Amino acid sequence: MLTGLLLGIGLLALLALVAAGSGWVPGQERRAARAVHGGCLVIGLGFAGVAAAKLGMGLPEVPMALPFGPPWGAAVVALDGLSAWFLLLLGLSGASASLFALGMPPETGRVLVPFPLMLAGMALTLIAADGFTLLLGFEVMSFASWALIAADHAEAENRAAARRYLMFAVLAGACLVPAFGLLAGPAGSLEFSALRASPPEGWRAGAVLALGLAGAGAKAGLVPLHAWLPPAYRAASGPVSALMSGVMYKVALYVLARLLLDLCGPVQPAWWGVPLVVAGAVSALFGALRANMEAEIQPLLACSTIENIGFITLGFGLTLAFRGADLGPLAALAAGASLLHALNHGIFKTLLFLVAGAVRNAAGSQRIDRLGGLIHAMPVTALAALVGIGAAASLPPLAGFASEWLLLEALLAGWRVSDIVFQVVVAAATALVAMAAALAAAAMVRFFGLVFLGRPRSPRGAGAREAPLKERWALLLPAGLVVLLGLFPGLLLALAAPAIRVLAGPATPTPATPTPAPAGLVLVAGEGASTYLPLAVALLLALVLVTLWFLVRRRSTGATQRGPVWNGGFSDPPPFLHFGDPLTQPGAAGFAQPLRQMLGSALLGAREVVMMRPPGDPRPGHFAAHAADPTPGWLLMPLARLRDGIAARAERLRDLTIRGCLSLSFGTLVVLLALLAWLEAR
Amino acid sequence: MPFDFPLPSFPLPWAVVFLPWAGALLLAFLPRERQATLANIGVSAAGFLLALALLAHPGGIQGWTHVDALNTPLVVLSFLIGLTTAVFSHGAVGAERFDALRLRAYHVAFQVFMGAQALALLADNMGVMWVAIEIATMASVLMVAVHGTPPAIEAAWKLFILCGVGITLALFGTIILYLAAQPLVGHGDSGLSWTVLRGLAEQADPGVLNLAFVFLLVGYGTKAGLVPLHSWLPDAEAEGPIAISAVLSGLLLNAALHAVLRAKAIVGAHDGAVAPGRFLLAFGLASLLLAAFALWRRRDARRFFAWSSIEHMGLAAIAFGLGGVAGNLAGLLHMLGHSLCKSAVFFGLGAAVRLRGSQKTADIAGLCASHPGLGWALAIAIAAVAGLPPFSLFASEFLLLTEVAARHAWLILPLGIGLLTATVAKLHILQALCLGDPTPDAPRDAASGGATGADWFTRDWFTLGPVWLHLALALLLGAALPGPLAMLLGQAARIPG
Amino acid sequence: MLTFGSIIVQALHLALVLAAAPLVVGLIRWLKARMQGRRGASPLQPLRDMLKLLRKRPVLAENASMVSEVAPYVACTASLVALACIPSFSRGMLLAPVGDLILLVGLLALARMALALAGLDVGTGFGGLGAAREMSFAVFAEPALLLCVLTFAILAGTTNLDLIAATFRDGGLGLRVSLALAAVAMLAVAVAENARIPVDNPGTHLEVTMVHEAMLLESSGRHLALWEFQAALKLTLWLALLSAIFVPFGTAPTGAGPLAWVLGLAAWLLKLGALCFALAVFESAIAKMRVFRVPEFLGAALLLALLAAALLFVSTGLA
Amino acid sequence: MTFGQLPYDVAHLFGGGMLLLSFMLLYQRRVTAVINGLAIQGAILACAAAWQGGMQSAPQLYLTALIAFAAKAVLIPLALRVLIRRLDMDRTVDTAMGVGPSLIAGVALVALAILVVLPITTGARAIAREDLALALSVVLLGMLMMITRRNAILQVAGLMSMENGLILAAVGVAGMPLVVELSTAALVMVVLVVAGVFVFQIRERFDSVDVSLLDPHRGEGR
Repeated sequence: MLTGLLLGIGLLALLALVAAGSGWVPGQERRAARAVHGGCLVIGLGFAGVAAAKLGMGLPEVPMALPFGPPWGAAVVALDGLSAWFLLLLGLSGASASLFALGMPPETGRVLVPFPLMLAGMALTLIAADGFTLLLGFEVMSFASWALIAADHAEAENRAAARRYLMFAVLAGACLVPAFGLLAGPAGSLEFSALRASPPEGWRAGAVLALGLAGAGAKAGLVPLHAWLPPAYRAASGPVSALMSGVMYKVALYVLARLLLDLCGPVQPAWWGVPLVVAGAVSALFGALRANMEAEIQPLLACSTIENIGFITLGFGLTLAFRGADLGPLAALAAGASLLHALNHGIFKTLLFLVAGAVRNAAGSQRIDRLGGLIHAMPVTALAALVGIGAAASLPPLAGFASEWLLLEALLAGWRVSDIVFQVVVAAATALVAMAAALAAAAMVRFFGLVFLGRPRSPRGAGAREAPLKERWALLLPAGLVVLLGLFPGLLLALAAPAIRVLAGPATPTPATPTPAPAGLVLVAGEGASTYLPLAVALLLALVLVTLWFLVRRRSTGATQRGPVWNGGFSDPPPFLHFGDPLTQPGAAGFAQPLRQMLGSALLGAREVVMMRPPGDPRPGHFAAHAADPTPGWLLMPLARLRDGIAARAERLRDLTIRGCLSLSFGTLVVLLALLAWLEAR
Repeated sequence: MPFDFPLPSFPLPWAVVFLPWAGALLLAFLPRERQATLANIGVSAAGFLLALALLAHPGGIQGWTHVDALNTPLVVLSFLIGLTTAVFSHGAVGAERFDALRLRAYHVAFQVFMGAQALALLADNMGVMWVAIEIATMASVLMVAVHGTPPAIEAAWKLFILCGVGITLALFGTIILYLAAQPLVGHGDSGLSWTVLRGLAEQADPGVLNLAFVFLLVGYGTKAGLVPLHSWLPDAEAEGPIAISAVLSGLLLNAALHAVLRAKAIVGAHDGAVAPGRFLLAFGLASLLLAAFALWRRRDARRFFAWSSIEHMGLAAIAFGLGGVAGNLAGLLHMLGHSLCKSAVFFGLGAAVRLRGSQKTADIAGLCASHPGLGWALAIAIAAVAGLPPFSLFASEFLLLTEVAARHAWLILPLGIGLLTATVAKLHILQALCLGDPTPDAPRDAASGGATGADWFTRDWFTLGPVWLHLALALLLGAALPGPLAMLLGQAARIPG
Repeated sequence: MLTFGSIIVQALHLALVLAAAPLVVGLIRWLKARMQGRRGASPLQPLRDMLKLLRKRPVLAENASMVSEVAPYVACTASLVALACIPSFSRGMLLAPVGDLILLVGLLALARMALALAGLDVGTGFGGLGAAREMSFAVFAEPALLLCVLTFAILAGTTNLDLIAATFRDGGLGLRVSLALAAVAMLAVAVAENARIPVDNPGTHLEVTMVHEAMLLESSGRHLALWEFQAALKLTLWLALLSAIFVPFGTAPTGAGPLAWVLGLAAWLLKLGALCFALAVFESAIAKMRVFRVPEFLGAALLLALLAAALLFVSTGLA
Repeated sequence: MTFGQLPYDVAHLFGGGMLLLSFMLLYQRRVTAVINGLAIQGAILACAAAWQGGMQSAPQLYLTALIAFAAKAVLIPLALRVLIRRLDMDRTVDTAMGVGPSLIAGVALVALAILVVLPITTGARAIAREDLALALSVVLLGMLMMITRRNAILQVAGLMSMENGLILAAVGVAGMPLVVELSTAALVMVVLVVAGVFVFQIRERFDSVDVSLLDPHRGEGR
């Protein structure tokens, strides 16, 4: 099985080579694109199949040493429950994205080469069983995705985004590598089995926590290390951003979970959960709020990703805390919530980014203020989008709700950790999570309502056509998955049981333990008292809906009639305005206005500038809304200034005459001699 | 070793040294450019083959030389880079506009340098090693100054004076080293033999050893470009033919650091002496931090990568300063990887500088758009130098960081800051050089002998071939080293202690 | 679980709330009118309105999509399902295991999103404005509600409504400050969710008060009837929820007989009537606030709910 | 090997003489005087080497002495004189550090050299230790001279003085192998430096006041 996975990774690398080779032969782009994306599709499905087989059949986990690796030892790979769970997500999301890309006009080599490499890097990270292989895959993934972001590098904005992106990726590496070093200790072996055998203690453990959180957080986009994330999405194409958002952050979170929950051993204290809970809650709030301010659809979705990453991190934090407080079932509940949400979010965010890609391809823009009314031109895409936003807004009975239900149940049980600080933190986190969920719903309404509903806002947008057949299939595949995942979360949790055991400890029941009869159809929390029956809810909703429709239509038989918009009695727009009066439609900034005033000005430094002309002045007035993320201001800019200051000072050393350089050498020699004399005199 | 060398008494190390020198003699009499460059390739290839034979050498002392696991890979790599540099230079030398005399001087100096480099690595006798490094220095001065322009002479003069002083100090250290051994071995050559000294160090006077180490460190450290002894390096690598930059940063620095390492091994063998690792650690950290910040102020692409050499030497010094098998392995791997990747960058950069007619960063933008083959090759090479996977610098930096974290956790902070600052600076330059809107190519006049657009394309592979070869080797080194070679490196890591 | 009694109770409950919903709206209107010195329309008037609207031919805007036609059904369904899970006169209904407070929040969100999307469908200024405000208010209402749920979950150990009601009825919790605080918070949320004064004014269609009604400007005929019905369902839902949690007295326990049901029914009607009266008094007594004061109003509720949970940590010695 | 008191004293005397000359070099204000001093130092070095050759009965040291005398006492000083005439250099020394401070620094360096060498009593022979201290002092003073003078010729002189100290140490250590080879190699370098000054006419590259001349040569402004 591992051999198969490795073969898949090798094939992906080969595909990248093929794509690179096709760059030399002009006119082969179409075939190369088909080969690459087709290959990725097949391999992605293969990954998902292997992972599902591993999870479902409980195949044994045998680490395998590879015949190659770093010069100091062999690379080791293994597939345990946690790896398999994330591999499942990788396979499903990768297959969807590849399928979508097959339908798109062929990409250039700049995209074709790194695309399979990114998949390979992620797969390698997931199946790695030693520190080096893990980080090798991790950084390959980062570098490949940088190439994808930088593919369209003619625009300075994209270049800046790519640079910042890579910077944070490097930061992540620079934090994670010492974390593994600290974990290994003087013994030096980086194999996971060896690391597990000697969990860190004291300040080492604290340092591992800090470094791991910073490292994985920088890659996963946890606040305040998220500054790179939204701009990176402005550049990437639909399938690429789907893959990045759907899977890449999950891989970062996988590293977080692997490092802190698995490799650090089960004996860490309960307070370890606090930093994760705080970071998760704050990220959720910030991400969701920013999603309401963004003016373009892909950054909007990216911000929503920050929010969901926050949820998952929060779940991991709760797992740590519950485990530290010896509350095994609750730890399993929180771990299950996180894992399920990771999968759910991976799928529905893939779907939404593919929708965004389809919209971009069809309407030629991703600015909300140039789109609108697409539901008429693109009904299938709109339907898929509706499913996606429903899941993203965590509406029952779709996928997002099940995992959020578990997460909230875990949060509501947080008071069982008998520490008043933790209790208050969890209570506050509950409020923040609820707020973030509501904000996400608002953002999703904004996304769907402004892009698909209403009237077109630009001629290009009005000329949009439905996505081609393959793209539509690629949208319907994850959309169907979202529905299925929402209906059968219990089955999924049963499937995730091996992964939950990795996180929550070996002897914990899963939250889907079938206490009431139909196994796997019920989510259970809080010692069996709280239940969520998604299938029952769905059936109930369907039943009521059909009945209601039937009753109402029997009573009211009249066919609907079409008429001009009433619009509160406002007069019709003049005929030269083909799309109606654009000012009477809510715009991207306008829809965000209440939230901007309520929360944005406090948290994001949002402000509005309204410039009204004095009476009689025929020139148009102006309105502009700004929302700036404060973190670059108080995190990146001071650091950059500090760096430049030090660099300027260091420059003085360079600007020396030969005599000055000689003096340096001489001074060094004299200092060393004096040091020697002092050392020996002691 | 897979098989015994057929003639154990055959002085293979000396053959490796003298072949390039004989080649230098030959090249001194070849006036025509094409002949000379081809002959240069031939000599380098022969040298490389001989060096490969070292892999099959049983090892051990042979007169003033010795072959062990530590110097064998360095020698082989040196000759490999020598060969690729010769290949690159075949495509590039036309653009340097040499007259006949300079062409000969250039080739002679190159081969003399190669021989001296080999001798510096293979020498067992510390005195011989010193002589070899001195010869290499003088050859490199000639190579840097070969253009005779004021900046070149300025740089060469700086190199000469600073390294001259450094080398003088190193000789003083060598003499003191003998002073330590003299009471134990009596008269004779063996008093300067590294192997003997290493064995006897435990009984020697620690005070003398300390003194010797300080002088050797400052002396050879100057050549290795460790801060604050580095001042000659950026200018020397930024002037002269660009092939020389590849050689200087790829080979000369390694030889010098190797010498420091040998000195450290001797002193470290004595428990009563000062811990030499601490000194290396301090120098390494200073190099890393200063270079990391200095990188942000560079506007000249070659100087940028020269500073990056300082940074990488600093990293290797930190690794060797940590010591232990893992630390030494990290350092060795870093040296090897840095040589491969940095020379690849200089090859690519050389082509770019030739095309754009300037080595200012601002004049070399957008290579990926104007020359995709070159642009992406250079981009990947820079990424490799920045320590991104899957190339070997990633592996060595990984090992170094984990080692530091495991053994001297407080070092993570300065090391992490330096590494991060430097890497981000390199990513900046990567994007500045390779991405974005291309700047126009320099106009070419037919008389210059420079390549026209089409001409450049035919010579393309003299640039891209070496670049890709180096990258492929760096990839192998980092992620899939064949077993015997990995064993060799493992043995090598045990040598410095 | 699946007993005959539970099915009967469920069916009765469903019929009861379906009937009660329009009446509750009418009753409040009538009470308010009386308090303001008017005679007021009959409490049955909303029901008559709805039936009349149902018969009318709906007019859709030219660029309206399927969303306008489907959304009212979805919203109504979600509200109805939610209401079906809230115990009224008796506990132990068929849907009691489904009746989870978090699910309730989710169903409310579903209805809210359907409403907001319907408001945005035609692309008019009013619809967008209303949708934006509706979604924004929820940003404060939902956390407050969930913190109240946290208080209940701590006290009852579950988020299942039926079990919470049982615990509060039988558990002998007595009067608790936390519960009082949570009650206030929940009342505030209820006011906001139902677009009542002071958050919104259900009685007018003026632009200045536009939140809920603004989204319905383009709907007509059966769609409007459904929206009106949905609003009524939601109001009833909140009143039922408040009475089920905070005044669970008189409710028939699980598996009780018809006599207990009758008692429970009487008690429930009484509670509902009292709540309607209280709401009418409240709405008559105060003025509508500015839109951007609403976050402060709901923020206060949020803080109260947080305080309730924190007090609970301290007072019950859970720490 | 047995050394009497006298041979030790003589060897010590030579070393002391070289140190004294180093101080004199540091003290001189005129270029020609510096070159003269350098020539004398070279001559003393040759004597020391010859004396050690006799003492250690090592004939190769005579060769060293011969080379040192020919090159350092005669040829290089002559060449430097020619150079000064050719380049028409300022005859007074342009010091970067006053003579007084540089003398004080020199004394401090000698003290440092002694301090560093002091702990080496154990095991090492006294003669070697004394010689080492003297040689170290000469080397350090030579380097001090390099950094306190702005004139290229004088810096070359400093380098030579350093190298003299080096050879002093080399000949002082009994039985040093490769003495001839090493000293010759070091000499070659010095000769090449002098040749460099000749060929490239490097007049004041070390520390020119003329910034406009230097800046373009450094390749990269600030």
